[in-house]
Amino acid sequence: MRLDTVRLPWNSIGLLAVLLALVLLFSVLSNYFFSALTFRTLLNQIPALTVIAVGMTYVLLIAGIDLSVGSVMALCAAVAGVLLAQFGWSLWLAVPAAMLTGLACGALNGYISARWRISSFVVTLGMLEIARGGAYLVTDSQTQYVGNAVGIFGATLPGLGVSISLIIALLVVLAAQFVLVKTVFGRYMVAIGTNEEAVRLSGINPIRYKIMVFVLAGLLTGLGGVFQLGYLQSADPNAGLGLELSAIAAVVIGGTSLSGGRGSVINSFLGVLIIAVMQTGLAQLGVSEPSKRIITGVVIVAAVVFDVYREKFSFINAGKKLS
Amino acid sequence: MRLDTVRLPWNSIGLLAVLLALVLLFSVLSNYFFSALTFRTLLNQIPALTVIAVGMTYVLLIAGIDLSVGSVMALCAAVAGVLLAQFGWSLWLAVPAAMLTGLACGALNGYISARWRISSFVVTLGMLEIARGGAYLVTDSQTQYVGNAVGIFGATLPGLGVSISLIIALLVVLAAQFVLVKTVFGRYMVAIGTNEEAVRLSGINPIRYKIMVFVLAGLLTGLGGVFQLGYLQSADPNAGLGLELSAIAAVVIGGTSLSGGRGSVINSFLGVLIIAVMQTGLAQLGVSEPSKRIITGVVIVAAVVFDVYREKFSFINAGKKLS
Amino acid sequence: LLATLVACDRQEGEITITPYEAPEKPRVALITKSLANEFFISMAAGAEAHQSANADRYELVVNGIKNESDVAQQVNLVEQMMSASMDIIVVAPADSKSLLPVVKRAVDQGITVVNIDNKFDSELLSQMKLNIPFVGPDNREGAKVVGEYLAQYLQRGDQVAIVGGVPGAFNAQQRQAGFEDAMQAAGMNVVSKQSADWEQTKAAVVASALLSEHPNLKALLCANDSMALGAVAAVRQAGRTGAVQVVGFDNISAANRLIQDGELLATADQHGDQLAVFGIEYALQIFDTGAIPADRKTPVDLITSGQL
Amino acid sequence: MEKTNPLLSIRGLNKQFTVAVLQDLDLQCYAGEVHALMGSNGAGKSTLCNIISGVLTANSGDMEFDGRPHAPESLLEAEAAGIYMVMQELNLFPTLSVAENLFFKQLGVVRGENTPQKTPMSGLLVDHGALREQSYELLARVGLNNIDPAMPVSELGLGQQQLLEIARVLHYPLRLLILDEPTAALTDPQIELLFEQINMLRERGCSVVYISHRMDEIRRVADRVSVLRDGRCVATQPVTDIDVDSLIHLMAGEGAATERSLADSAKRNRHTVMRVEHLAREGVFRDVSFEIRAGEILGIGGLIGSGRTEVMRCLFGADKADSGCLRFARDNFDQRHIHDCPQNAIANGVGLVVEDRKAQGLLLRAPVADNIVLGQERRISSALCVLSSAREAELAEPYVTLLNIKYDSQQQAVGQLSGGNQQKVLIARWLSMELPILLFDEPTRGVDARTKQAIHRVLRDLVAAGNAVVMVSSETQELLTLSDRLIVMSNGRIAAEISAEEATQERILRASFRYYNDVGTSGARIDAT
Ligand SMILES: Nc1ncnc2c1ncn2[C@@H]1O[C@H](COP(=O)(O)OP(=O)(O)OP(=O)(O)O)[C@@H](O)[C@H]1O
Ligand SMILES: Nc1ncnc2c1ncn2[C@@H]1O[C@H](COP(=O)(O)OP(=O)(O)OP(=O)(O)O)[C@@H](O)[C@H]1O
Ligand SMILES: [Mg+2]
Ligand SMILES: [Mg+2]
Repeated sequence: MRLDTVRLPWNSIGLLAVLLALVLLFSVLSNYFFSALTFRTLLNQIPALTVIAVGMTYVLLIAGIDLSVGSVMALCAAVAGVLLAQFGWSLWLAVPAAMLTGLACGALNGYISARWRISSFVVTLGMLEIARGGAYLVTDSQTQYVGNAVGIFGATLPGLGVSISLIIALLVVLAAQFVLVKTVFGRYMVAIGTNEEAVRLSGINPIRYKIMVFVLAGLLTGLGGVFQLGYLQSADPNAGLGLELSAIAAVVIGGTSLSGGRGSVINSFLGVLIIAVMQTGLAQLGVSEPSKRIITGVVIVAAVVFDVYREKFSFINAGKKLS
Repeated sequence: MRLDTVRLPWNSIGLLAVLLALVLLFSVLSNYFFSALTFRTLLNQIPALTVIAVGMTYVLLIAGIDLSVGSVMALCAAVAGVLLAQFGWSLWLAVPAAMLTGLACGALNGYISARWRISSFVVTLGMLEIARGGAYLVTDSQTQYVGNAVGIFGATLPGLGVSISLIIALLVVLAAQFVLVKTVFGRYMVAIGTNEEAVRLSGINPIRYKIMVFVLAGLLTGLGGVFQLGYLQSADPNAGLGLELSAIAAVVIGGTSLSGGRGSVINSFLGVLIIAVMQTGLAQLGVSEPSKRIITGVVIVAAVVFDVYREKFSFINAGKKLS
Repeated sequence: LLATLVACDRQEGEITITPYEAPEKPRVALITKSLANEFFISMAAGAEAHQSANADRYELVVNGIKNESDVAQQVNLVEQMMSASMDIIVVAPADSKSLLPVVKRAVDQGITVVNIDNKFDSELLSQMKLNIPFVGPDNREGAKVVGEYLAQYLQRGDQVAIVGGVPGAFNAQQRQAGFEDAMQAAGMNVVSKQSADWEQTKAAVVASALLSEHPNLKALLCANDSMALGAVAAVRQAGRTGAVQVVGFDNISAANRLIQDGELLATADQHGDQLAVFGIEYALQIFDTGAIPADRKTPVDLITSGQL
Repeated sequence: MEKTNPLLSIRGLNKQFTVAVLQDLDLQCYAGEVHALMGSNGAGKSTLCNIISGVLTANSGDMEFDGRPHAPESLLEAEAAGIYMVMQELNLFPTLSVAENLFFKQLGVVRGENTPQKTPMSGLLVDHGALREQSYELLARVGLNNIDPAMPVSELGLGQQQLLEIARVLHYPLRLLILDEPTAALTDPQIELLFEQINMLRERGCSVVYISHRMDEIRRVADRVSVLRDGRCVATQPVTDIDVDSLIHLMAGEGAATERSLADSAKRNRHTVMRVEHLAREGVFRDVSFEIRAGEILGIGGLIGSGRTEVMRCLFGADKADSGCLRFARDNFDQRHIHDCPQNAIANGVGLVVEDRKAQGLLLRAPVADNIVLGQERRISSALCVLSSAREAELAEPYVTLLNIKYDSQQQAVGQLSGGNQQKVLIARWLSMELPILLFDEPTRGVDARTKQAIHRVLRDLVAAGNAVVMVSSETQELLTLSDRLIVMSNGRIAAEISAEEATQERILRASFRYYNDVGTSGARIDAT
């Protein structure tokens, strides 16, 4: 199945190159990095960030932004955590509840920003504060320990050694990429991102789709919260501080344009991998905190510069013609 | 002097209304809020945020964004702090050094984003990490206590009871607004934010001006760092976490468009005041942390909604025709 | 992607031998909280000093998390240290509950784990049938000591306020509780308890507000020194230096200076450097003998202008 | 056709923006007729069409379509009745493929033969294969056979995008088709194609409302023409019994001369001021050499995508040429110049009025004056770079009056002006720079007859004053009337240089096709004309 229908400067070679380069580098520098074990642990850490990055990709595609993912994730995890730990709900009630919470936050973000035409930056900035407050409220600022109740998400599959969460996350990535390039909804997102007015003029109501995108993003954030809960077996109301920046970083490294209309879910996933590999590698090397920060910063910029320059020609062109 | 060159939804009445509403509210709710003391302390807290918001306004005007302000401010304060506390430099050498540091960071942000055409979001996201790392390096991750060496910035003027920093900050605001609406540079910033290609094709080099804007922003961030140092008499390498969001929030509340080409420094200042009043008010009421977060979030959104709807007509128009 | 995994499995044969053949020296991983925090810096420094002094006995890798509350990242660190097949993990958990599951996994994998600085939730430990020795101070006790010292400078019924750390953070709650114990015991009137997220600037804002809201406030108790610095600045701005006492916690160098200048009344020192060293010594002991020693409380010293 | 009851009839239509734009306007359009709308810029043509097709709603007045009252709230409503419009501005999605743009409204509906019509997902899934297949036929109808439906629209030239816009509506069950200046971006062969399509529609009894500023087209394709002036319909007549002069009178109100060949006989000495030598840009044009002379208008003709715009951009330094160079008289041609940015070009006295005013020319949110002085702020500011409103006015006013630019208020954003007035603002900017060499890329695109004459006169005055003017135009008539010398580009190369005397429509077209290997199909079409 050919996933890219339109030749655009976001085919994945450049990113894969960067990723491999990093893996090689760390394999050379640390004798313990290049092992199945390392990759498994690495992969089991990313499900939450992955699904959230998927949602973020959609949001950026319609030229929006979502700063609230971090605290919304914390809130959703908190809700599930409290329901499990204190009200003794079963997993199959608590998880939907958490995802509904995410959905609600997303719906609010979408409704206010799309319907009232308020910049999503502001709306989600507000939600960032509100959801954090909510997380404190529901948990009464106490970390909620749920233990094995959510174990199944963290549980690793025999043979593969990767968690169920990861499998789900990967399925989400594929599904999302499919939706993006092969469904009407996906194409509308791209259209809205580049020329919302024209969409309106073709008798399609962009507002409805924009709200749907934010709802979807909220839902995925909720799912991320559940994964987080499964991974940590406890819900910390302070979780996900600054997650919005990591998520956006991953997506933008993946070549999705912040001005909308251009992006790919697969590449966002590669972006997530790049960030995860870097974190793990630096940790295994025991690099000092300052150097960690500096290296991280440099890699983020370098990755994008590299990607852009590999595509320079078509990039500039696009720039010229689309402006 | 005609400050608005174009009728746009950012004249200041709406913001003033919101500000007054908040002041009234808190004055009613707390018996000590409406006092000279409160306002003085409040005003002495904002110089850093104010000058940084000014820089941010310029950056948003040219359709850029600067996420690095928080850590760059920390870095600049740290540099000054170390030079004063450990190398015993005089204030008049340490302060320029700090501001040069800010300038350098800004120059790097501007050069890479403008010259290499990398989204400033990515570049400054990288700088956010790098500068933080730098701050840890120079301070060896230790809060630097400088004591009265920088007292003069914090020192309050007899009679007025407001600090020198505040006076400087206010002058910066006025100067910046003047530059924006009355000078060639300001005109170019708006033009670049509106249609960079058109600017280029009328024989102006937008890149030069974009770099200048980031340099200016960096310089102001450095100044903010100095103010911070003067106020706290110590430099914490962890200072300014999440400052970028508060700064952007203030500017956006002030009605500056995130897509560039529209904005006002004065209103950004009003945005800063709104945020400061809210923080102080809530703290004085001793509101619980969760409620604080929630109220803050609601007010951010509400302020913008209110401002937009006061101007609904001209807003929609702008939206419809100019999109 | 699964392909890569399978590939790894195939390679597993040749590649992952290295970690599994036991290295001659035990490899120790020290996992702290934010290595941007002076307290944990000195902890790491102490550990490294000790290692270089005993280079023949063990290897050391130190890792910290980005910000105090990033539990997830700390869990990642533990896992990464497991996959880097460490023999010993000495951890200062960012949360007393959230880290237990992964720690259990580490223990099951045969890694020796020692808990420092911030004690794991004891009932959870027993529930998990884990026996992990704890080396560290009692934050609550330390805060209590500071509070009691402050009380000597106040009259019964004086108004005091507490500036707390990130809500939900274990040591934040412990220290706040300690302060409250002391203040109640001395019959002080705690007019407000607010969080300032461990941050200097936020503390300054909160403190200023408290000062103008409570004109006859007598003292500010801050859950760490960064916030104490902010509070001191606020007091200075309000021109109430001397009239309002400020106490902190951690004894970072800057706070030390303030105590000398008399702007800060007292703080507490938990000897971070020794903390890690004790932890490592303990761990090596267990690693060699297999015997699990009892918990060990490290001293929390009151720091006042007196001692300096 | 029998003129019984009209398909569309409009009575007493009123539309108010900041000012009254349409004032009790009456109009009848019969089934199977091509009804031309003419009127100067800002007369209200686009507004009228927007109301008929449901983009805007009138303040008062009533419309009847096919006997039933017609007051569409939205485009969809109008389209349900069979009314479709191709707008004056492009409404494409740059990052979507050509095929997706063509079938944007039926993305989910278009299915291939093999794919089952009724699946639970039908209407939700996009069948890219089917889209692709069905695109070819539509593209062929507007002569875009050679482009790949999977290519993103952003890579098409402006003209090609315009054709795409037209192709989009052709496959609907049309009853009334509104074309708002469809030919503005088209060259003659494409226009021929368009007319074929229009005639086919007419045969099918579908009527067409056709907005254009070009008399010759109207004559050839329209049955009747209505003239709008200041929002009123001042006349409706069969094209056969109306002549250019009276049309212009109707549009203008007061008298205005018709346009006769302006190529001035007085041959003053035309010395070369600039020489283009072997200029080339990878994949767009190559080995382009010619001379630009003071005191003459050099016209450049060719088909869409022949590379004219790209050449202009390189002369001006908007893009950098890969090889070749420019030489100037000022240093008697011994320096090799290469413009790698517009500043250099301007320093060498070369200016460019761009082809795409909205995307590359104007600050749509800024008022007229700001747009005119853009690039010369230094001239209107004091030593400290402080702007002076007085000096700004001083610099802008003369050109506002010269081109009589129509706007409602000092502060009105240029984005709210009518297409033609926007073009004038852009030209005013470059006139005010007073450069010896001016390049115009489609200077009269979307400009009404009177304004067109005004602009032509401006170009004439420029050369009369000893400046050099280069004009890219896709309108052969314009090239013929205006140029002193003609260059024709074909497929990125110069195909011919023709003097004003021996220039004919025929020769220009032949030259335009010289370097296209697929002359076969389209070539035949040309011989037909
Ligand atoms: N949204 C709007 N707000 C304010 N004025 C408008 C708006 N749209 C159009 N106008 C004004 O209405 C008048 C008619 O515009 P319209 O586009 O219909 O003219 P036109 O006949 O199409 O001109 P052209 O031939 O240049 O396209 C112009 O003066 C224009 O300034
Ligand atoms: N940014 C771009 N990307 C890809 N192809 C382009 C781009 N710009 C122009 N072209 C192609 O280069 C060729 C020359 O385009 P150009 O616009 O110069 O033609 P033109 O003669 O000016 O015709 P037009 O009337 O469309 O301006 C065309 O085939 C066009 O499609
Ligand atoms: Mg029009
Ligand atoms: Mg062209």
